[in-house]
Amino acid sequence: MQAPVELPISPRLAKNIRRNVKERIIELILMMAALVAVATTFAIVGVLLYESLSFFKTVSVVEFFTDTEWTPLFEDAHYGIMPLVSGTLTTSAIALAVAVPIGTVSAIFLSEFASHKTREIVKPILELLVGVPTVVFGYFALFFVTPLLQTIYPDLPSFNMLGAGIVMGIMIIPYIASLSEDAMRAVPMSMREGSYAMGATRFQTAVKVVTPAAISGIVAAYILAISRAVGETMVVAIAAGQQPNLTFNPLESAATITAYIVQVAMGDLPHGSIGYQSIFAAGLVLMAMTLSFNIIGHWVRKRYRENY
Amino acid sequence: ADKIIKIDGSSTVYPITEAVAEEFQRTKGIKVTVGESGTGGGFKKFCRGETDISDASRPITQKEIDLCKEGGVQFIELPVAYDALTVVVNSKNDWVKQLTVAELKKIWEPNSSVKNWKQVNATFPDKAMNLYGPGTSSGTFDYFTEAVNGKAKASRKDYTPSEDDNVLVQGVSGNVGGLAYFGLAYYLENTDKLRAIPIVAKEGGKPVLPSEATVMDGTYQPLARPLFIYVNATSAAFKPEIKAFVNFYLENAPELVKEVKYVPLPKEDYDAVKTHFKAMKPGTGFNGTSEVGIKITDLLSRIK
Amino acid sequence: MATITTPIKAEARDLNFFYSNGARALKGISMPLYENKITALIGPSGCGKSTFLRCFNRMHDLYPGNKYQGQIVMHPDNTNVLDSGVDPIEVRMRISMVFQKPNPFPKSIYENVAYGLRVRGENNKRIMDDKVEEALKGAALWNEVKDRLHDLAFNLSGGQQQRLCIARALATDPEIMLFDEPTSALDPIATANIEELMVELRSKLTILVVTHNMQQAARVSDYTAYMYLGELIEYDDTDKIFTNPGRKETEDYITGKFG
Amino acid sequence: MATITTPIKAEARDLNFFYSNGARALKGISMPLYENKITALIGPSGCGKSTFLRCFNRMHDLYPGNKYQGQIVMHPDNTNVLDSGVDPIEVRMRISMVFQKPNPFPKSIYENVAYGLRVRGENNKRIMDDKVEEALKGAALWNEVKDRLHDLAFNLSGGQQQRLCIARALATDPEIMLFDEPTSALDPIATANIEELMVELRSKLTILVVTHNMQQAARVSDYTAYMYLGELIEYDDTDKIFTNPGRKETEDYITGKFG
Amino acid sequence: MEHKASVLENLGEVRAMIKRHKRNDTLFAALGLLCLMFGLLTLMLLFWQLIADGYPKFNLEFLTEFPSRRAGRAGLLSAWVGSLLVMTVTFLSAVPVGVAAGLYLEEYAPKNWFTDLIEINVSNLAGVPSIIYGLLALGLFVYILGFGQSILTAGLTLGLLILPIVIVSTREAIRAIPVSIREAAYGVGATKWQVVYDHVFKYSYGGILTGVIIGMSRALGETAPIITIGALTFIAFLPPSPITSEPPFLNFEWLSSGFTVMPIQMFNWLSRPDHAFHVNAAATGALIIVVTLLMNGGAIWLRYKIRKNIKW
Ligand SMILES: Nc1ncnc2c1ncn2[C@@H]1O[C@H](COP(=O)(O)OP(=O)(O)OP(=O)(O)O)[C@@H](O)[C@H]1O
Ligand SMILES: Nc1ncnc2c1ncn2[C@@H]1O[C@H](COP(=O)(O)OP(=O)(O)OP(=O)(O)O)[C@@H](O)[C@H]1O
Ligand SMILES: [Mg+2]
Ligand SMILES: [Mg+2]
Ligand SMILES: O=P([O-])([O-])[O-]
Repeated sequence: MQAPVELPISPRLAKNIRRNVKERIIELILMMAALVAVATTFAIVGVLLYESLSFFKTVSVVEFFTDTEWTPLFEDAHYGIMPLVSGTLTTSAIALAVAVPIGTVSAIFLSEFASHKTREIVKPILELLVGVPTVVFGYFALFFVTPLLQTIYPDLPSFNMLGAGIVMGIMIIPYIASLSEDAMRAVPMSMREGSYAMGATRFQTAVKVVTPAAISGIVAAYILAISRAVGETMVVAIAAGQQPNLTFNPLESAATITAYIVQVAMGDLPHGSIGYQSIFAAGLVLMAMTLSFNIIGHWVRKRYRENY
Repeated sequence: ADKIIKIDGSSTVYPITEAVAEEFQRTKGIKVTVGESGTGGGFKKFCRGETDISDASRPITQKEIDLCKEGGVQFIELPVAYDALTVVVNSKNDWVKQLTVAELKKIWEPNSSVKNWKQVNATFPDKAMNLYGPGTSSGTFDYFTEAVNGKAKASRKDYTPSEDDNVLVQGVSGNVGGLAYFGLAYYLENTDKLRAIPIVAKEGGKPVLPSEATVMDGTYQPLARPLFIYVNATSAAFKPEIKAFVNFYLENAPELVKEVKYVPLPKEDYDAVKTHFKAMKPGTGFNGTSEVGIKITDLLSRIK
Repeated sequence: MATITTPIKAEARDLNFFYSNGARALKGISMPLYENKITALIGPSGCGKSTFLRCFNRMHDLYPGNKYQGQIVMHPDNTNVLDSGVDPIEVRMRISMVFQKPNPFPKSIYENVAYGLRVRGENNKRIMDDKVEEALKGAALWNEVKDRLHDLAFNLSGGQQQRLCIARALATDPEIMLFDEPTSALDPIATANIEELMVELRSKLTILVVTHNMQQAARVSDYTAYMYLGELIEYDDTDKIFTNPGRKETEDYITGKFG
Repeated sequence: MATITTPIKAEARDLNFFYSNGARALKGISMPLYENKITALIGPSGCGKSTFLRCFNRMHDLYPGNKYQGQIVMHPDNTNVLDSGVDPIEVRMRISMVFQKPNPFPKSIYENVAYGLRVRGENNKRIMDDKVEEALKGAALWNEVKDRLHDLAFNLSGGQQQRLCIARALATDPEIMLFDEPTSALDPIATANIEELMVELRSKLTILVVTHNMQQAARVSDYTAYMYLGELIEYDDTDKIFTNPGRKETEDYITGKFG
Repeated sequence: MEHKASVLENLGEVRAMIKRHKRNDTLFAALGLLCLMFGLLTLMLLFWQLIADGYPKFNLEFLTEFPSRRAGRAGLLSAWVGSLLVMTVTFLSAVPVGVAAGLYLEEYAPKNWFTDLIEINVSNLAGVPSIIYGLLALGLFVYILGFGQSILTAGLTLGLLILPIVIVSTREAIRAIPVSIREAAYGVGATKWQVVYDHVFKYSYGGILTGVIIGMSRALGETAPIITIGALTFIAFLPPSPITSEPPFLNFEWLSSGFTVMPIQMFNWLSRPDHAFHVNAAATGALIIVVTLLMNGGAIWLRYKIRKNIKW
């Protein structure tokens, strides 16, 4: 056979320019759509940074992180973000303390114990919890859970982090349950068969084999749930109280970053004032917190992706 | 485009304006929006020309007058009702029979260290005190701090602030040691959960409960206050719907103010306000400072 | 070697292929496809049969990073279809493909067959009807489906689905048809049907078929190529390969000593 | 036929099996497993080899709706392991299984082997260490892993993983071991290792192995059963099956005429 | 062989142990059920409370009346119409962009840093708290772009909020389509766009729709971002009608109109001193949940139907 030489291209096989151009244009349009996501991120970061920069012209970064009072709207203003951060972290911690055990156990139950049918029915219903407007949960915390708690702690103020945190926990149960269940479902059947074949029971298989195998997915679910809790607004705004309070005591009332933002937004928005800028500075901190949780979550999932 | 009357401002005045707006839309078919950003928040928008009318639970301040000047906004100041700023406690609180202004000051002054009822008055029990009050963009806050602490906006900061008065109601009603202050109407709607405290204006004086009568006869001091609407003068002059709305407001105020549980002005005062509006006299009778216990007719006559 | 009188429809010339991970899956393969003949590719799993087949219609272009080296020349154009100036779409319009697992679209039987025409901008209902009928007849499926052309294709049996895929490929009058283990997912009866069909189709076009069933290669093909580890070990008349292979490796494979 | 002197470890008696969709995957199978012998199951894909194998340790119980009919009797105790009164967990403690694809747990090598003991409530470290070592030696893996017992099992090669799975199954001293195509995912060298291992294990226990590599069946097994479409076509000494099968179907399959 | 008989000899012991282990099974199953029920029962309790409280307002007038200072007369008209219009903008902005972005990422995007950047962005946006979208809207739409506190602003804000949901569900739906279908289409000479539109998009349509519905039901209940743009107002009128009687029959003034939406109206009523309004709020909450349930139910049904119909 002859050695390959460059051959001319017959017109029947040559590139169809019109078709190729059309294809490129379509691709470009689709790409623009994908870029909206990037643009949104940039816009968010841009807006937050822009207003925060004006804010930090008035307030030093050191004061921002070390002052223990947050009273930007009062005559004698203090700009220490820590009281808001402590409120945010405390409510989130309570939420997780509720949601992690219940969510995980629910996930194990759904994935390993429930029949296929139960799972098909229950999982979507559980997901409905995610769709309930958070305002409703807020009032549920204020009018139902807190009074209930007050029968245990009579001195509990009507706005407190405990009630808000518990309800927020209830809200994120489905989130953890659903994501963890997905992770457990992804564990191949062969792994379970291996365990059952050794004479293990369901519980042993679930706890000793399936859960460890799915652990990175489960941990990622926890982390994403933290980020949800940290960013949740209406429940804490309504039920946790709106008084910035540097405390980690769940029985006290305190403001979270999100609650502060809506509280200011509900009042007035004197564009350009320090008060206006302060919600962006608070927003920036919130964004940084959730972003780092999200990144850690993704990292965990990627880094420890199960290689079965 | 459709004509829309835009109103924002005080959450105290909101129920009155809302009632007027509702009736006005029902009878005249012109659209009205009413926000409740608080007196301060309302003025910010008003002075930028974003709204036609601003509700206020205190007179306009010098700062705001300057802002309006900057924004080229002239305003007409119209008192529309009285309110009694009410100090409330939980209905299970059986120890407070009255509070003097001095005691209120002790509680609310900047850097107040009062955290327990005992600290206010030795006869009170050793019970934690939880404070609730309006937020900083609220006219009620300004008025109360002026009347009690002697300086507008001077207040302690470690209390639960909210522009939403119902949050305050909720706070006190769920807390035996709670204390809050807000407009009379919010108290009257919640008498089952809250108890209003009679206020002693001067040491040795008589304790007075807030009510229509004590406001009208001037004995509920220093916490009785007039409520206002501020109308954009240009709008009033050139937009017939604004003029119609304000006239409708003043015409129906006596009835509607009562309905929403505020205290109407005496009839002759409403007549004076109507005349004042007809004359379209811009400006304020307060000169940018707050005054406690002033008469409406005096006020109007100050504006030239 | 094949008689020189049979015209060549296409030929690979020193063809190398690299997957995006850098793996060299084809090593200098040169081989003709004779017109109106069936050429079979055999060899153990992973030897590169599918890889080779998919070079012909530039299927590898779908996945970025893959690299061709060498030529596949198509006649009578005398054009190297791997040339970067060649439009893979045009290539695929002339060289169609049938896959290992039947892969009909979740559309009606009719629409499955008509799709290749629609893609070419054909919209005339009359022409379309004719072509669809012709293709289904060509794929020996017409009688079974003519009364339910608008049924979902998924409702057909596996063998019928595969014939539908052949009809789909036929509808656009391709010059070459590539089959990648077209019967490995089918039962014996369906397999026999497809084999028969391939033999019939030979009169109309040129066929390249990958199979790992040696009996199949022996039954249907005119020429057979034995590949191993990306190399073409032996290419010859099918009869020769199966009765008197030239290479020891081929013999070992054919007699089942290995693989 | 086998000499009657060899004791029977287990036997299927008129066994039928129905998947939850109603498909009858096994049709009246009766067959012995002789003690300390290797029995191989061969047959074309889908004939029910795995289905049959998985009846022995009640693996089908994991999926609701599956139904057994008939008996699998285990000796010397004469227990019908399919009896609804028999706990499948108890059965699985006596009959262990090695799967087609190595499926180690995402744990250390040590913990993988120790798993069966832990499941049985064993917690004594000394006993555990001994048993793990013994099992790993039994699976001819000890020398390769003794210095990294606490490494993740996933870091082993495919063949090592499969031997680990065998060690895991050995650690609990089963009476019967089931292998479902244990080498189909492995390369030739690993395959040879496993085959050797199976032959060694025979002295300790009874083995049932599914394979579709006939050479493998011929190499390792003492008895061979040929299945087709859920039926047991022929069961006999492996030598006999491969040199002089009793049935035409078996012969066709073994000579590669079919399948 | 000595060790062989171990299980048989200790059969009694083994059985006792299995029984013990199985008790753990049962205990855990009970615990799991309890945990599951905890979430479900809470939802039901909440729903029941809202229904019981809002019961007096379950009538048609509630939907045909404007808000009013009199609780008994107050209705949801402006709120549900507002929600509908805002949702329309949300749908029209998020769906085309989200689907196109999903198609791009799944079918077109080459593997490089640029695509990674987009991917990271999408997954991060999915985790950004809704209040942050409110701040974005406040800074960008309300002030910089000057859209004011309008339906357009709210709709776009919620559109951005659900964009990641639409993108992710589009991608998931697309991924369910086997490569073999794409190869089949390419095999007969289809261009990339023909493959993407005729097959990838058309077959994943149902899955995309599920994601869209779930996103929309999330948007329907969002409160915080709407409050942040400052739309907490008394609105007792409807925005200008989008359809007019004269040509061109379409009118876009409604986009710049002020508005209220159901969760905001609910919030507003809850902040009233008069308890009669809390009945209205409860009824609104129940209504939102019912609509959410219906939407989610629809999505689940759709998902179920798709799974049943198409088995690749
Ligand atoms: N996408 C890919 N990326 C990298 N390597 C690949 C890819 N696809 C196949 N290969 C490798 O290329 C070699 C040839 O594969 P190919 O699929 O052509 O074999 P085959 O002969 O068709 O085998 P089979 O009979 O199993 O289909 C194999 O070693 C395979 O592992
Ligand atoms: N879970 C199941 N539900 C229904 N039918 C099944 C199921 N698993 C297998 N089958 C069917 O039962 C029959 C026997 O399957 P089985 O897996 O036992 O075959 P096999 O001989 O092991 O084949 P292979 O060599 O491919 O592993 C097949 O027809 C198969 O389609
Ligand atoms: Mg192949
Ligand atoms: Mg099998
Ligand atoms: O809302 P205010 O009436 O307190 O300004």
